[in-house]
Amino acid sequence: MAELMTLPDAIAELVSDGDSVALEGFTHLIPFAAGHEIIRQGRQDLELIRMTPDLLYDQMIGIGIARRLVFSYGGNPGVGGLHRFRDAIEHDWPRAVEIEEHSHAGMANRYAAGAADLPCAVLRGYVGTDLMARTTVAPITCPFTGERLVAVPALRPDVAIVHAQEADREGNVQLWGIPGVQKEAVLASRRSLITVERIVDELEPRPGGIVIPAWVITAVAEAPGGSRPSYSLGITDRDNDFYRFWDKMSRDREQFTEWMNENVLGLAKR
Amino acid sequence: MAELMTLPDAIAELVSDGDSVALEGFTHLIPFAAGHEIIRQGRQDLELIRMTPDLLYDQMIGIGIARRLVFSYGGNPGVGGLHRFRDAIEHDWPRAVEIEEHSHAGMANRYAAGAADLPCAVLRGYVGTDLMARTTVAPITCPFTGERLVAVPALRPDVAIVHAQEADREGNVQLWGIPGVQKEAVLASRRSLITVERIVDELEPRPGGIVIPAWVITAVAEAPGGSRPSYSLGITDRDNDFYRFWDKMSRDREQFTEWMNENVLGLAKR
Amino acid sequence: MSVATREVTAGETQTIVAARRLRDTKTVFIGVGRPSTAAILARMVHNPELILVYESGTIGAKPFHIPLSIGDGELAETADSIVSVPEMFNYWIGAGRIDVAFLGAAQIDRHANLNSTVIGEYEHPKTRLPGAGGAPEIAASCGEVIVIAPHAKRTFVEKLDFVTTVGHGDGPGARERLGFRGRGPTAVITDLGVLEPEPETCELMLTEIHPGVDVDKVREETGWELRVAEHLETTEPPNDEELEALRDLLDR
Amino acid sequence: MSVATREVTAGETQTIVAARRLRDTKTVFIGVGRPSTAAILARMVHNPELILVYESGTIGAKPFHIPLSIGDGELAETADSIVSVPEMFNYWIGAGRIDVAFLGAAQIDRHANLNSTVIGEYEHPKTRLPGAGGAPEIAASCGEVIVIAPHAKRTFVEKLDFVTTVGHGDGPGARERLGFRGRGPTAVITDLGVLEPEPETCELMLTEIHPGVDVDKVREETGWELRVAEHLETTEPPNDEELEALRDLLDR
Repeated sequence: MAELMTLPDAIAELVSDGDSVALEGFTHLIPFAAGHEIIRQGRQDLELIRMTPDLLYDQMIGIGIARRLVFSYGGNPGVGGLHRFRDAIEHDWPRAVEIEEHSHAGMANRYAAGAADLPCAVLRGYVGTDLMARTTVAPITCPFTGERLVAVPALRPDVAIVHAQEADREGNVQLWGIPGVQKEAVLASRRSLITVERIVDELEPRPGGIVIPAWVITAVAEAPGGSRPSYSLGITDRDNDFYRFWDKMSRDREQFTEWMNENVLGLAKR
Repeated sequence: MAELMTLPDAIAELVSDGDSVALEGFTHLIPFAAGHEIIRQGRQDLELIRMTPDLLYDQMIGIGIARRLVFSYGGNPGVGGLHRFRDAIEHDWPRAVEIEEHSHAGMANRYAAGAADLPCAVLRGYVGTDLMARTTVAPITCPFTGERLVAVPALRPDVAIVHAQEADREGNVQLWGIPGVQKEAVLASRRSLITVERIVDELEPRPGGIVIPAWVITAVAEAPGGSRPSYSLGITDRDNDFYRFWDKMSRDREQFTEWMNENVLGLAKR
Repeated sequence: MSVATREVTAGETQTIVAARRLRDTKTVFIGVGRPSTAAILARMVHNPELILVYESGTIGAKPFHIPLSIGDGELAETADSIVSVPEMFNYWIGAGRIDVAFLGAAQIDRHANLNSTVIGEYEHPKTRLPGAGGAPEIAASCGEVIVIAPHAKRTFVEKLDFVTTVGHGDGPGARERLGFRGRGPTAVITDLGVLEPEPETCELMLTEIHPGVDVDKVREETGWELRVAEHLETTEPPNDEELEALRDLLDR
Repeated sequence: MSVATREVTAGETQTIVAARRLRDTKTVFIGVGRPSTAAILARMVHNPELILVYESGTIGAKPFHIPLSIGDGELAETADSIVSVPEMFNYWIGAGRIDVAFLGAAQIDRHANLNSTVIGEYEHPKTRLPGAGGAPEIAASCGEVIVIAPHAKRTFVEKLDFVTTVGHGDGPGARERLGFRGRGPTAVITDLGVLEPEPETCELMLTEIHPGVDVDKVREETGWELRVAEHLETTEPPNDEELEALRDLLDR
């Protein structure tokens, strides 16, 4: 059963150096607060898995705690590129990061296979692209039609971390709005942490509500506003200005480092 | 876009002799009214596809319009067997019916593959059973781990027919409660008919509500009470007494025929 | 009606013994009939935290009445979460998230393999049964399987007419060879007693006998040379709390 | 502000030309940026029934504002249906249910293949771009693809540094050989004109030029020997209704 913990305790208990960690949330419900806590606790050499790295992984990569990145779209949605992600891949700053990239269809099916505890998933994809030679996919033939398909290996992260709107005191979680791959990520992972905007006495069923039962979750932590500058539908709004600000500010290594020191690590301005 | 039609017009237009037809609904929302209309219009030689044939297919088989049956559990849930289904398989009455049977996991994945328009789906299943030699499955090996898995062929019925609580005037459909494989069945089929308890001006989003957009549906027909003796959560209740009654009444061929004549075909009592 | 006034039936004992098995279980997968009654009883008496999972996709259902079908409205109305059938079999059953599965069958062999497909030849069956349903993958993937069946010679057979569901296959190592994750059948609970696989051979052995039942009667109703445990236990009789709860449940 | 008072920009023409392409389209799949603006404009002016599908899982979204991300709250709040990302790619995109997909790219070649992965070598890129996202499967499965890109020599290249997304591959028959269901790119809409694949060769050919643009300018900004249609059309200028709607949309 899910244990209700403070966010620092949950990160301390669930995330270790070297772990493969999937912080998911497809534009919506991105677990920024949990990612920042991982940074503050100084975790190192993480394998970061996420379809859309977004600003959160740009920060984690820029601060140097990522050893490897598994992803399908490394952009700042609607704004442009991710400068820390680029700097790491283009110039190994602050450290070299190994990458494994897929298409969205491939990543989504990798999570689904993980959630079903199957070793792989089968889809139509990748063929004809240069991606095929640069990532882990394999041809597989339909035994009935002979059609050539592509298999992708299941994702089984050590830890999945997602954010949701609410949980009850037993640790049952409800999220609504764009569900992304959060349920698959939680079910595919060995351990899971779900941060929530609020803890309520009882989950009131809602349109579009997806309930993840407490017994498949390792830990639940209250983190109001924990998805900012992303959003939690019905509770907080996406801070689009921050996404634009990040594009300008994060181009410069020093500015970035200073911003992280002040705003995430809580160190005084030099 | 879905066309709003009367149930007779919809059946006349969508279902032809010899078609493969999937009337789905997992205990909940079984489209009895549509099945009865198919019987009344005298369709013949149908391939009937359904995870749980239930009373509806017992009636369609007993009346002699099924050439072939694809299923995974041919029982009267909680009551016992299906006597017309048994009589057809055991004694070819009223006609011989070819069968292809699977496990629930296999059938569910066959629909999912059909909905994704993939030729097959991969799962762990069937191995070690006598079913494997009696149905269409094939071994397939994970190219990453070497694990031996099983592939099942996609289901692509000519027509899917399901029942839902409501539709709007554009033909967008909303159902809630146990969703079964209805969405997969509709998306896997070449044509689709959704019967609904009521047509409303606007679909009001509900907890557990699944909306199937009008543009993937061929026809929508109003059929209040159209799932009886199954049920439509929140609108009608499951008639458990009828399921018990059917177990007694349907054992006898003559009683069955008389009941169908009176209650489905609307013929006078002899 | 007071408990004392009514004899305990063999069926009541069977249901209560099954319910007791769920004392420390987190999640149980159940079909309809006696298994469902036993699981609901367990929530009432032995394990209020027990999570009921039905193949209709209702997770954490809390029925007040015994459902007739696995998809009755009350299961949907009281569930913590409702998922589609493909999700149920892929993300929940196939992934091995369920601790205990209750299964029934028309035929059981000495290695607790099950037949729910046909009596007689497949092509020309004497009796056509409902078929596999979810059983093959449930028995392969759930943590353990508890079989609940009436104890009769035609049910406990030397050889199955059809292997619908693999229990312990042909004996030790069979499940591993087939790549199954779960431990398979750990008990067969009947109206006469309890059979459990003997560890070395995986052959079902009578380990518990219900009060007032004679061992010869059990042997007689078993289609193979039944082995009996050295220290055969007698089932602890249903207590008043269990009986009252069960009868109240059945009267609802 | 009255339309007359402001010059029509090349970008406005590009967006409006893209929107016009959706006049008879049932469903369009869109990423963010200009494609999203064009699709919303099409719903306002050319095709109020147009169904917008975003890869975030929002089907039938009706945004009043131009979303910054493909997952803005307004898309979820106005959608007919919201599905998970696995369902979006398996049941909706992969199954070929979408008629038209708008895609962008950092590089395009003469056969409308696209690069959004790297400029330079993959191992040591000069510029690391975001990557594939949904593009490869979207381009393979949707009914047709319309590429929207700024017309510049560094974008319209002789050879892609990386093939992220297949348009017409190496020419006629390539898509069939790869088993793709969709027709692939039918147009590339730039700020200078419109390029369409010449049927025999699948090579992009300039078929339409925007008002006031010189053909030599287009040749200059294209990294290969650009072919020009025998009967080169001049784009019908944006009309007042289109301009007012677009500017109103951008001002929201």
